[in-house]
Amino acid sequence: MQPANLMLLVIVCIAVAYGLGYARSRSLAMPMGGIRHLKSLPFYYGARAALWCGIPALIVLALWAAFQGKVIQLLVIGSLPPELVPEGEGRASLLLSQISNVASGALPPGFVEAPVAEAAERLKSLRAQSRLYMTVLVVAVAVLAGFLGWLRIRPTLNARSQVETTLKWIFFACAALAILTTVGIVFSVAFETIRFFQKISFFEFFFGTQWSPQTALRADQVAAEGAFGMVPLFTGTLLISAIAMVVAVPVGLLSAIYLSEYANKRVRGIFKPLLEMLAGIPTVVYGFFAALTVAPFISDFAASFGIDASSQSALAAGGVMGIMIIPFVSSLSDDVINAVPQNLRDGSLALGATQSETMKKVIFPAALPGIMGGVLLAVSRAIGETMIVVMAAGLAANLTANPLESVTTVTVQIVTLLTGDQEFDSAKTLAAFALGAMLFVATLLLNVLALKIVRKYREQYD
Amino acid sequence: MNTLNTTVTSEAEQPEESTIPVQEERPAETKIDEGKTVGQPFSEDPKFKLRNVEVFYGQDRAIKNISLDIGRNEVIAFIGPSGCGKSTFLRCLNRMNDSIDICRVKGSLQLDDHDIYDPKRDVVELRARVGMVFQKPNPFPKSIYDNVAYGPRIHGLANRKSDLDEIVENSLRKAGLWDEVKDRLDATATGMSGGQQQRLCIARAIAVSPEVVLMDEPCSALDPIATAKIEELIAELSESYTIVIVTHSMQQAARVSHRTAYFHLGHLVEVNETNKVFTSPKHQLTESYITGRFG
Amino acid sequence: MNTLNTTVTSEAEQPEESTIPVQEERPAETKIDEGKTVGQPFSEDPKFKLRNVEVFYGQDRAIKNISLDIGRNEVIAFIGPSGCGKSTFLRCLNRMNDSIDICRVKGSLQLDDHDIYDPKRDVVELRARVGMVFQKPNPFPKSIYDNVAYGPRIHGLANRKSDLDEIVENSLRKAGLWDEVKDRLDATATGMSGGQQQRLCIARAIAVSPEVVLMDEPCSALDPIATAKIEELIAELSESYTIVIVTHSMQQAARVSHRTAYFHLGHLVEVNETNKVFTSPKHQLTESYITGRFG
Amino acid sequence: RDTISIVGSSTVYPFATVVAERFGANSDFPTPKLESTGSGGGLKLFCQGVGTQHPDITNASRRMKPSEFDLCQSNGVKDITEFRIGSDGIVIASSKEAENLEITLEQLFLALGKEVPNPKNENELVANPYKKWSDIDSSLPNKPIRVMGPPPTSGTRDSFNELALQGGCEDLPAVANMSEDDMESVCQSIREDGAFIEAGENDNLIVQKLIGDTDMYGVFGYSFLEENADRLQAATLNGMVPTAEAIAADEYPVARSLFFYVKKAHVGVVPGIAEYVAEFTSPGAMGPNGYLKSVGLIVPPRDALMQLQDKAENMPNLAKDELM
Amino acid sequence: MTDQRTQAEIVRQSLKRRYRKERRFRAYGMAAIAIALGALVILFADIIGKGHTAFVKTTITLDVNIDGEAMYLDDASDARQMKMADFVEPLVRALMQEIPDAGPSDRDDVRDLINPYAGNQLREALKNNPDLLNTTQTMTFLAHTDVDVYVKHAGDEAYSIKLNEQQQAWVDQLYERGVIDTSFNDVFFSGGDSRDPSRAGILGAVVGSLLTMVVTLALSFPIGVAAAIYLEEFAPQNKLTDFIEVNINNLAAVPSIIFGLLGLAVFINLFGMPRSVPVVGGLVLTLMTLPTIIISSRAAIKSVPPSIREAAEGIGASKMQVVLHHVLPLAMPGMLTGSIIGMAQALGETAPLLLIGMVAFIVDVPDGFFDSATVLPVQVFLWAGSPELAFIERASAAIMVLLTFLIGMNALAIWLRKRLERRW
Ligand SMILES: Nc1ncnc2c1ncn2[C@@H]1O[C@H](COP(=O)(O)OP(=O)(O)OP(=O)(O)O)[C@@H](O)[C@H]1O
Ligand SMILES: Nc1ncnc2c1ncn2[C@@H]1O[C@H](COP(=O)(O)OP(=O)(O)OP(=O)(O)O)[C@@H](O)[C@H]1O
Ligand SMILES: [Mg+2]
Ligand SMILES: [Mg+2]
Ligand SMILES: O=P([O-])([O-])[O-]
Repeated sequence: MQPANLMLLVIVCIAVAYGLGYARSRSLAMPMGGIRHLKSLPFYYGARAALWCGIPALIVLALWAAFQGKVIQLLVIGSLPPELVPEGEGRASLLLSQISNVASGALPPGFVEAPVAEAAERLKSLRAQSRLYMTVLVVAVAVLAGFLGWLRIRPTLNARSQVETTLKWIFFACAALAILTTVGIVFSVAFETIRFFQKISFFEFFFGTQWSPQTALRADQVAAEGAFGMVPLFTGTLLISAIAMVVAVPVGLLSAIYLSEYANKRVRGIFKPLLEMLAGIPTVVYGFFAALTVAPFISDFAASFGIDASSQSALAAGGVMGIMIIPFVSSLSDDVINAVPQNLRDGSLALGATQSETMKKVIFPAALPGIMGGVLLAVSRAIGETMIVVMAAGLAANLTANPLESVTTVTVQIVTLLTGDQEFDSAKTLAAFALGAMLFVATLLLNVLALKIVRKYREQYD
Repeated sequence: MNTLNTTVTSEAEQPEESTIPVQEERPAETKIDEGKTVGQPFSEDPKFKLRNVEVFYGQDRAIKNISLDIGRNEVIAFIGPSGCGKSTFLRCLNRMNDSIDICRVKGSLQLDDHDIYDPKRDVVELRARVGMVFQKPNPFPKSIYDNVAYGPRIHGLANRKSDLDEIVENSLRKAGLWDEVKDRLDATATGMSGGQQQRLCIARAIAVSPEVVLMDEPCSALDPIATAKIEELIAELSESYTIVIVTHSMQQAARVSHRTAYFHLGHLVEVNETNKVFTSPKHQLTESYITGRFG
Repeated sequence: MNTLNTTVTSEAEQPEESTIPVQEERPAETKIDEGKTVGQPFSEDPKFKLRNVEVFYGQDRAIKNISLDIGRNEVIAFIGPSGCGKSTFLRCLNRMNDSIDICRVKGSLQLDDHDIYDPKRDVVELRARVGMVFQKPNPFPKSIYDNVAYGPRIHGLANRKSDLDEIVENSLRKAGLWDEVKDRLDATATGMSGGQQQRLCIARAIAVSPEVVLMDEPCSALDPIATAKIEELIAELSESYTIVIVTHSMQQAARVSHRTAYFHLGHLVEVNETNKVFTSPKHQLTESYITGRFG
Repeated sequence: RDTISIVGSSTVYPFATVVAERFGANSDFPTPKLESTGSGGGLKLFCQGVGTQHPDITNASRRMKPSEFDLCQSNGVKDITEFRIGSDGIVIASSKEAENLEITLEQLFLALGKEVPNPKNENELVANPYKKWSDIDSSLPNKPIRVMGPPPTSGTRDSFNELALQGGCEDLPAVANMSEDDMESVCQSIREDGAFIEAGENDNLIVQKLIGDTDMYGVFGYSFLEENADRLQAATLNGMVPTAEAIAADEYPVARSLFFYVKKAHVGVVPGIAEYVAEFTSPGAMGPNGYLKSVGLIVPPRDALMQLQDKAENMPNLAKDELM
Repeated sequence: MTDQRTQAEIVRQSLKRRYRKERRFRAYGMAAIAIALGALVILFADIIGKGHTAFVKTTITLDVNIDGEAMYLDDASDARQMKMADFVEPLVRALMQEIPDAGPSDRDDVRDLINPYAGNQLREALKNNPDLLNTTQTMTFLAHTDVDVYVKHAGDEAYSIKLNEQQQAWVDQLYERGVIDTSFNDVFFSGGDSRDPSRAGILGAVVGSLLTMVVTLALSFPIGVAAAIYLEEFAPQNKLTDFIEVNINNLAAVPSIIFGLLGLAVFINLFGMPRSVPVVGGLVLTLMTLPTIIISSRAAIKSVPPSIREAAEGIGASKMQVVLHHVLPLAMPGMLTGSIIGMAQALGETAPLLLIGMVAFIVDVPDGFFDSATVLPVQVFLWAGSPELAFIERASAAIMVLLTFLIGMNALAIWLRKRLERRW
């Protein structure tokens, strides 16, 4: 039976175990005068029996499914004539791939050596056997464990707490998994970064103004010696982010103010989701728009004034990125403005202030820290944005503040560095991880700071 | 106009050993006639002249046909159980209800014989004349000085810095806060104690020289000492301002007001001189309330 | 044991025209001895026997060495100013404080001579015996039927659907709600009025046949009419249940309870028969409180 | 694994994709999967070892280097077959709206070399001082030098270094009496001061960026020029315009051959490799009227094609000597 | 009193100026919204303008004489012969007949009007029904991409027409006669990627996206919700939990490309998983969406009012019962909306997938989680990078499809939130 079908069968077993456990607990309870004399509800006895039945069976199934491939491979290879036994892992994987391709019919059997064809037959029969054994074993385990669980049902048994404890452990396992994988993975990037700094000095990376990471691939190749100064990337990133913020902050803020203070409910109900739609559009679409529509437009427009603008001007990428970020600024500001207690608003209005006076003189100053936090969050977004800049920003690591020139960013370079050569043995590929780590740290700091500000600001009113 | 017969249902079950003394003479009125108010709702020299006021929140009628005069330089207290419409009615007087989308006000409301709800009426100017102090002290997160100067500034009441200084000082003096804060006018207002904050809010309100001050449970967030200070202040202010105060504490109403109005489920049941209301209420509901049989 | 001398700070400022009558004889006690309670804290046939109870929130001692008996089928009211620890103390009685991480309970608390805070004690069973009704009505967002049936279901009190139906009907009847809702048991509970919701919560609590019902300000979110209904209900329930009720309304305490306990800043200052507490309080703090001098 | 995995040159990529797609459409085998990694990157992946996780075929726009051959050998990739699939020229292109370059290889070296002879003393090498093309020769455009080219993983880059730069530098007096190694390192070093911009392994990207930027020149294979002939123009190098004929006849100074390499250990294991190679080398694809011609391949002459087909049948091993 | 009068006067005088300011401020707000929405409209208009033509294909309908001799084929059931046969020839002949003024020397020009893969269609037809050999059939083929571009974009500045004058004249002629025609482009929805724009479709990318999303959803939703429940309801409140909370909040804001780096370093290089496959893509996107789902689930759990918890606890429900009976059902809408939004983000995500090889040229529609695949946004990226304008057209169309999905998902989330939102 296929693991998927077997899974279904196990589920059926679980259901049966539940039913039997439920029934048994009820029948135990009846002579005592009703289920109120049981320690737990019949449901929990059933669930407990189901757990007893299901957990071991599923563990066996998972283990079997995980290891059967390896074991079968060993068996198949072990039974090959000695001259065919491959040396090395790569060869083995090839041979196995060949055998399984023959077995699945992708390669004609006549095309390969006889022992391989035989091995393919063996593979088929082993797989069939494995499936049979697996089915028998899993069902046996399910039935046996389920029976044991069923047998141990007593009115005094606290099935509820057992079931709940198991469930709690399952929840715990999920939480641990979610957190450990993420944390563990962060460490692995840190690891590559450390390797990078074993090759390139800290000082050069942080303060160098030269970025030409494309070092020689082979010993006998002549290429750049490699300059790993991230300053131009960083300034490029900042330039584009700054342009984005110049677009996003006023537009986002003013829209938020308008929507939260002036617009009536209906208008708000229409425009807010529309604005938020800007955040839902994939960045690749913005990149497409920036590269194919906005950038040419800007360079043509500039040319009509006799100004020279690069076709990958920071302005195009930054401007489009700003549009993308508008909803971040606006919804965060909206939240913050709404969090300013109504009584401040009332206080001002009751003195005879107009709405805009109230907004400008009371609410905005009060909300400013929160808005700043929101803007910082948006900045961290802009810094980490990839697709727009990959598609619309340049590749040249120019050190410039002219928005009409082309600059490159940290994220663009990460992508560029990792296309082609992906062996983690050169400063070049490792540099991508170092850049990634810097990006990670920078956005992290911004976020922590922003969250701190926002939270502190909230506390002020709570 | 339909007549609503509300009897106090809990009366039957009232435990016998109630310890609150009961008036000897039983009040005459026992039911609510919509639009009819027991006592003296009208006055000779009214600042506010309110007739047949109704307020709706969407479909709900929160204020049911209330007519009332508020006299010049009078302190009137609104009392009544929670949700009876005291705040709602109060907020009609300077149109603070405008900011609630679903709120509609009907009837005639006049301040000095000018209609408050006239569509052409300028709310900003109205509110400059009818100031308001809220339940929870709500100083702006600015300096003490800026808080008080805020109103005069936006209205352009002072031409020079020295004028402004004077207004601020006068207002703080009137609010009885000057001595406590004169050395730290630049400190932020949110750092003050609750009672000080509330007095600051009063100072802020009177800085624009309003004619009327509305107060919605101004002491409910304060401790007894601060409350006493505010009450004292109200007594002083009553010399130059008309004051309307909502309170949930009958004791407070008794202490500070000239007249008291008792609200019940959107009706204005009884209005009278304060000591009359508390010593010989004319309406049975009023009596039940002030003797603590409900609420 | 340290002695705490608390005098009523607001006394000096108390305005003269207070209208609440004052007792002729002044109470004897004027200070709080920790652990000492004026009046009759103990009873002969106690349902709860509480000795030297202290409750900490982290470092803060919210309940300070309180000893009290709660008699069988007695209605006892807890009164006192806000934050004095009424709710905290109440919630010890069915270990609802367990879910607050920082809360620790010390002392001996016994229900029918069994320790409530015994680590081996099953909280689920305890709470099935000691039901609770909260300040704000909190029905589950389910049908009326399911609300009442929830407790019996999780405790396995009914074997058959018909048993359950019976329990639900009985509970709703006892809560005086049956006639109002019998035709719409499937309607969702959140659509009912506040008073109905609160009665539903009481029905839900008594559906698991508890021996004690704890009520934490059960009427504070209700209008007077609904309040009256609940009070009526409490009177009926007191025949078969022990009831502990926290209330901020002295009038309510006076109406419904047999004994009244007055809390002050975590101390149990005075416990006595209700009419005694209200007519001749033994402690000066109690007197100040019931005459409305603070709180 | 039952799908052929191909990596390597971005120059060959457009041809290989067409072949792969045809192969998938016209045979029962699945369509091979292609990734454009650059010749160097591809060979590196290719030589990483045998086994299903390593690619079966790599494309290259230059010949395998002996060092790469050694890498292959040391990783157990012993038997490799080489296919030379036609010629290609490296072009220096710009948008049609830009000023076209007419340049000699020497001038090109002066524009892009890292160290060039001092304009005042031709025997001394100094860091490249030229900022504008016209600084080198007044006949060149009065524009900043900005050239976008491939990174070192690219075969085009290698060929460009060897053929164009070294071709323009070898005869300079400053390097004339250097050892061969030193000369190589001088002649093949590209300046790193921003005048030369390393784009990734995406020639299309370079094409796109050129179209919008009239100051920029780009280095890539001839087929990309032909594909975009309506929008791009090519620089004249040593007086030669890159045309199919000139490249095929090796008259264009930076003409080179294109290759792909097959890992023989994978033939017969991953289904379809032999058939794919056969399709690639069939006259329908590479013949004088083959479909590869229409996508810009400069196809090999008839006798070379015949040899290729023989090779496809026999798959002879590549020997290191051939690469020397 | 007089003082008050003058005050009132001053106030009244200041009003005009103040109301002007008020109006101006309002106008700024409206302008801001107009700018934001204007950008949205321009973006949409631009993409629709660029892409709507991709939904139309150009076809040639011919009476094909399936002449065995011309095709070197005398038995269509013989697989060997079929392999060698020339299927293009009959098509060229048929088209030559439609163009009387084309002489034998124009053969190549005529052939270039037909899609290079048109022969495959004929082969399939013969394979399915060998009896068609030596009959005449009316068949509809795709036209060559150049013809497609000419028919759709003749006269459009942006497009360059690659047909020569002669061919253009023929196409005009044939178009008038209805031999060349345009119809709904089903190929776009049923094909995989192709180097030939007229044959390129998004099915492969859509299926790839689907497979990736299945992996992401299957992992991130249960794990995220379970983790949120544990953290919110069961985890002891201590420094560690705080740390985890901070961590998760931060991970939600980490740039997506970092997750690509992680995927490359961990799944591919460390665990040796294959490149370009949906499983790895799904895992990477799971890591990316997990924090989002955990955060929104925790927020949803938090928003369940404590009164409900207390109510249940007061009756004697155990912690787990409170969670499963009350908290979870009430929090579910919030969790679902959070998850849908997380999934929508994952669906539109490109950057991390570039690093794990999902940018390969893959023609076949993937049929498993371990089959090489690409996803919709990456397909957009690939096409957008192609110099042929016919691909730009398709990239725009693919964007339209992608946006339809995303707007659908977001609308679903909004609807769910509106529908199931409860107020206490
Ligand atoms: N913004 C609003 N929208 C809808 N109904 C409202 C609103 N504000 C008040 N109400 C309703 O109007 C009625 C009167 O409310 P109001 O706040 O005036 O009562 P109140 O007497 O001030 O009570 P309290 O003593 O609790 O402040 C109540 O039933 C209340 O529910
Ligand atoms: N969860 C908690 N954490 C920390 N301190 C608490 C908590 N709950 C209550 N307290 C503190 O314990 C003290 C007693 O609170 P409690 O809620 O018991 O008072 P109360 O008498 O019920 O007041 P109220 O009439 O306002 O309900 C207060 O000082 C309060 O601040
Ligand atoms: Mg109010
Ligand atoms: Mg309480
Ligand atoms: O063809 P290349 O990508 O190696 O230049």
